[in-house]
Amino acid sequence: MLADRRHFLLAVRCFAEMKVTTMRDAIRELVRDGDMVALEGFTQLICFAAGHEIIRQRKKDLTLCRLTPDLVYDQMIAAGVCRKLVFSYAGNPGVGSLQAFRRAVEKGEPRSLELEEYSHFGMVGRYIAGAARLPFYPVNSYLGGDLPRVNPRIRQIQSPYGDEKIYVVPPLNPDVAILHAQRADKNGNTQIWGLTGAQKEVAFASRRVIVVVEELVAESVIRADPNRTLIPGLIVDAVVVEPFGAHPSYAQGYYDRDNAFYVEWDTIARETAGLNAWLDEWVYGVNDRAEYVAKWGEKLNALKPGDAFAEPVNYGEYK
Amino acid sequence: MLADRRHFLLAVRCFAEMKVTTMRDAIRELVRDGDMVALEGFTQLICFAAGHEIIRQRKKDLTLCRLTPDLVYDQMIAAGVCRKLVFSYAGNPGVGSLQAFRRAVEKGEPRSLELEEYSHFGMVGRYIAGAARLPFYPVNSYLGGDLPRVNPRIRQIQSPYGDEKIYVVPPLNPDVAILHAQRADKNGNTQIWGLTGAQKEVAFASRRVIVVVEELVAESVIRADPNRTLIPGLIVDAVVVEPFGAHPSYAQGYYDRDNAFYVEWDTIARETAGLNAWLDEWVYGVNDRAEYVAKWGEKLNALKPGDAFAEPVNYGEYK
Amino acid sequence: MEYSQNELMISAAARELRGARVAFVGVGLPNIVCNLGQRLHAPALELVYEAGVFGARPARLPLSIGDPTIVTGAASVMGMPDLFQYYLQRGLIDVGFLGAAQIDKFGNINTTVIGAYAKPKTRLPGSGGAAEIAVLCGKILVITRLNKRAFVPRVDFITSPGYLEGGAAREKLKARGRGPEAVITDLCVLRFAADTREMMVTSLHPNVTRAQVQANIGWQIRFADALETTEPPSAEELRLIREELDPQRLYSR
Amino acid sequence: MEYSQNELMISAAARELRGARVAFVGVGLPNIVCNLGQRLHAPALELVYEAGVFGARPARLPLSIGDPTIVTGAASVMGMPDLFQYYLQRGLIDVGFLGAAQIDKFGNINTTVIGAYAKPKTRLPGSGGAAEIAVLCGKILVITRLNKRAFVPRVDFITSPGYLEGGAAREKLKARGRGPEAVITDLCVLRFAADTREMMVTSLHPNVTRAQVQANIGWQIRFADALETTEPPSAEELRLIREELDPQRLYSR
Repeated sequence: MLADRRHFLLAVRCFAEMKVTTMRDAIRELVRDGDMVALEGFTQLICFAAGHEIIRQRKKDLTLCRLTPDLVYDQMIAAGVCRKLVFSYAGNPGVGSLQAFRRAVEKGEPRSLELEEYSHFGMVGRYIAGAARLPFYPVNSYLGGDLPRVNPRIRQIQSPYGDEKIYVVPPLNPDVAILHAQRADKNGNTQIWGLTGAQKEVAFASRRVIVVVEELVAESVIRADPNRTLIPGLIVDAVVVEPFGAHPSYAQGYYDRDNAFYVEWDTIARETAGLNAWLDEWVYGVNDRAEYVAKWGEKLNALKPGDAFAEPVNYGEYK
Repeated sequence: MLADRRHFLLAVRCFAEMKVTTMRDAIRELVRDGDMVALEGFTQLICFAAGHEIIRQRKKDLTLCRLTPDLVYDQMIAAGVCRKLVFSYAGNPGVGSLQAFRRAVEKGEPRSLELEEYSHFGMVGRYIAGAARLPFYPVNSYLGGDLPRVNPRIRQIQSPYGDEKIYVVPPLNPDVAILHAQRADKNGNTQIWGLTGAQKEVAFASRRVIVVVEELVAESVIRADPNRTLIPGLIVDAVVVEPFGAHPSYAQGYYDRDNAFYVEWDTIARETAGLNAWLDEWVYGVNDRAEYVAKWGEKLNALKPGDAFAEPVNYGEYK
Repeated sequence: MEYSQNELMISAAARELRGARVAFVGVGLPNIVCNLGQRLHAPALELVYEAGVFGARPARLPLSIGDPTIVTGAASVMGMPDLFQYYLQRGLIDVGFLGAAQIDKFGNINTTVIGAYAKPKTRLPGSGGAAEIAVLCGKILVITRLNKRAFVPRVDFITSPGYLEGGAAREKLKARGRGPEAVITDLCVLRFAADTREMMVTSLHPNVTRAQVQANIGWQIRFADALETTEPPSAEELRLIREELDPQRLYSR
Repeated sequence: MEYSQNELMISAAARELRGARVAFVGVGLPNIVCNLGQRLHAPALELVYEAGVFGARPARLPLSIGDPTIVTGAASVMGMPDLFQYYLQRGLIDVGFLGAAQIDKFGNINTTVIGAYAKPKTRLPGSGGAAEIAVLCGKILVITRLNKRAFVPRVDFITSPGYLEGGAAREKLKARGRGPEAVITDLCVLRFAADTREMMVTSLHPNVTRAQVQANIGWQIRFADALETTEPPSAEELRLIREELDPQRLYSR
């Protein structure tokens, strides 16, 4: 009878581990109207695929957080899914301003946008506090600047070990984190290399986690290098496989940044009409990421780099 | 003339980078009487080679810090080099008590030992604060326990975001950190895998850093996998090559823990005479680590594990 | 079927894991308890080793808290800051295990000193992670042998708080963890009264008498009204322990 | 030898790195400045890229702040928490570079808004890491073109503090960093008076007049008594910039 029970329980366990799903289902089930959502990624691994699906599903009143809201948030703001932005740098990196973001802030188009603004270090501190469930996080920044004046959540406290004062920021705990990565196994154990930004902290800070990967790999691949696992399956709710899902940003070792598109976006986004036409063609006009990738065609393959493999390390077999 | 100057300056640069040295020179030049020294390493990569050299050079009045002072600190305490211990768990892991530590605390033999005691999390917080140059670090621990009563440096502060109170610990900034690792290049860029403990935090927290490695590798090996570099050469003062330098603890992928010795130590250390005889034979009686290793002979090679290589990842060639 | 006291303790403790999602594992008995619990009572149980390992697949029974065998083949290996902050302090861990040199009638645990702190009769290893495990894990299981030196009316030093002076004392701490749930010994299982939080025997192991238990506890112990007899290890439990989890019989003999 | 204004700015800025040990590098001009400085004036200079890279060996000129080419072949790559805490906040960085949409006579910098914060005329990207770079790097170099819209008497918003209201105002902050050291423009180099901390021209670029400079600054600018003429880029500097550091002439034309 115990053996029977064991089989039943193993079946339960397998079912609980069925995390691999489609982007459509992941966004439908895990992103709710009014949620605070973080599509993080510092320069690389920015999940445009998820941003576009959120737009297609016409989610409402999202609070978006991110150190560097770049093109994907500009697109989401233009599409009207975003009510509020928690951020530290809203620019088109290497190019200039984000046009849709500016229109929303300066003119309230297509809707007004509430801002909660920090510096990069402040945002990083918020994520660490969120991940570690600390009531605040101390950062030696903000001295002499105007940010604490316009953001009352940036506060100063006294050290109990002398007369030093230090600024603190409160924890940030998004409802959903959507994190792009190079590879994961079916349980959501996720490996990232290259710039890791604040991906780990955001994952642990959030209530729900969607991991989007270039490749779904066998458990044995992940387990052959456990020090590289940045996000454990323990906190992952869904795994979505979406090659080129970070385009036009990049995925180290998989493809390069599409700099031409970053430059082009400045022109596309300068007028509402042009931006809407772009959304119609590249977001609303495709069913999913696979169609988007197919529509780009050979241009994406041209972004693939040559090989530069890491030297493998030996973990040793201990039995 | 500028070209001449350039050659001169390049020469200066090369000279500045000559960090590779012997254990004898590293300890002589970088560890001073009265220093606070951290030989860290959680279970693996505990630098017994450095501990023994410190004993041989008869350093005085050291404050030793470490989460888990195990056999190497027991030996250093017995040899009389240690005045004070900053720690969180002073046991022989999996075996029981540390006998020399107990004699020092309970009977003041061979000298009295000042204690400054935390929990693991408290020590980790102290290292993080030390590395980040924060005036304190918050840890949700110590509630209801007696440690804050006997250690007044563990204090409680109020969150500025509500009525939550949280304990904090002060930064810990050792004069010298001595960290064992699997491999480094000549500039001190150091890679560690397996349990990484608080090695990174201790390195950044300390004023001087000695890295002791199983293997000195070409720069290209390190640079082929930069995400694995835990300690940058930027903060490393000396690199010492010392195969089996962590025995009887272990180095993931290089050798196993010598469990038999951990058990045997309990007997060796139980009486002062036996312990001193052991020090005479295995520390004072050898000139350096190479002699120690040769003296163990084939027994050490038997600790080598089978191979279990990581899957290499592709960083991509971007040019 | 014959079984050892350790086997009984292991199987009784494993049953306490029913429904648990994540356990914080040390070496020795808790390691075997967790693996047995995962196979029989909590199929979704994930194991986090306090040395910094999630999803270990040890090829041998780990001998030390950071045995290299728990690293090779694991799902994720991390440094201590991540382990303590993002796993333990974040509240991911449902169940933690603690040992005890002394434990008192309100479940407070001492692993620091016997005697006065400044001038101890016996200096013990200290907290390690126990101070934070006691306040941050959802619940605590204590596995220890019953004897009068360990089960004292009041511990000399509170390394890991249980219910302090009893009653609502612990609630006032606003700790994330609920505190000790059960103390599994070689003679009986003890739990804590819902109101007073005083330790009481809720289950006697087969063939153990009340007098035997009382003789090994340093205060007048209470016995639950509905005192049970501990279910002995089943054939399946014994098979798993002996053949799969501890074939060398290092911890379960 | 002919040279562009950018080449002059690059070579002048690179000389400011003399003796520096560690620089915090962004993309564009600062990247070229640091590489030139490392080759000519500060051989021991180590570069930390704010995206999280130490010891980069870019195979091409990085086009974005986190270009993958700065990762491949680097000595160490880390997450943002480590970068901000263990490098920047720890005080490892001697020199940081900042750009400026507005900069005022005391070196305060605005990259947040033109107009009122709540109702801006122009919304700029914001701080990024500039707020902490300004207080944590040993010294700050500003590289920007001189024009009246940028050089204003008082910035609309202090994103990155310079010397605040001047005099000893900054010292009272007890910031780790000493503040802005030099402002390198296309027409001149400006520094800050030791007492008042007011910006003044200390060096005019070749063939630039005082009137040209004043015409591009929104307040009555002071000129140093010992006003120098900026040394033009040498043949070696130009060769390095053109052949090795920016062969595609993306930033130095």
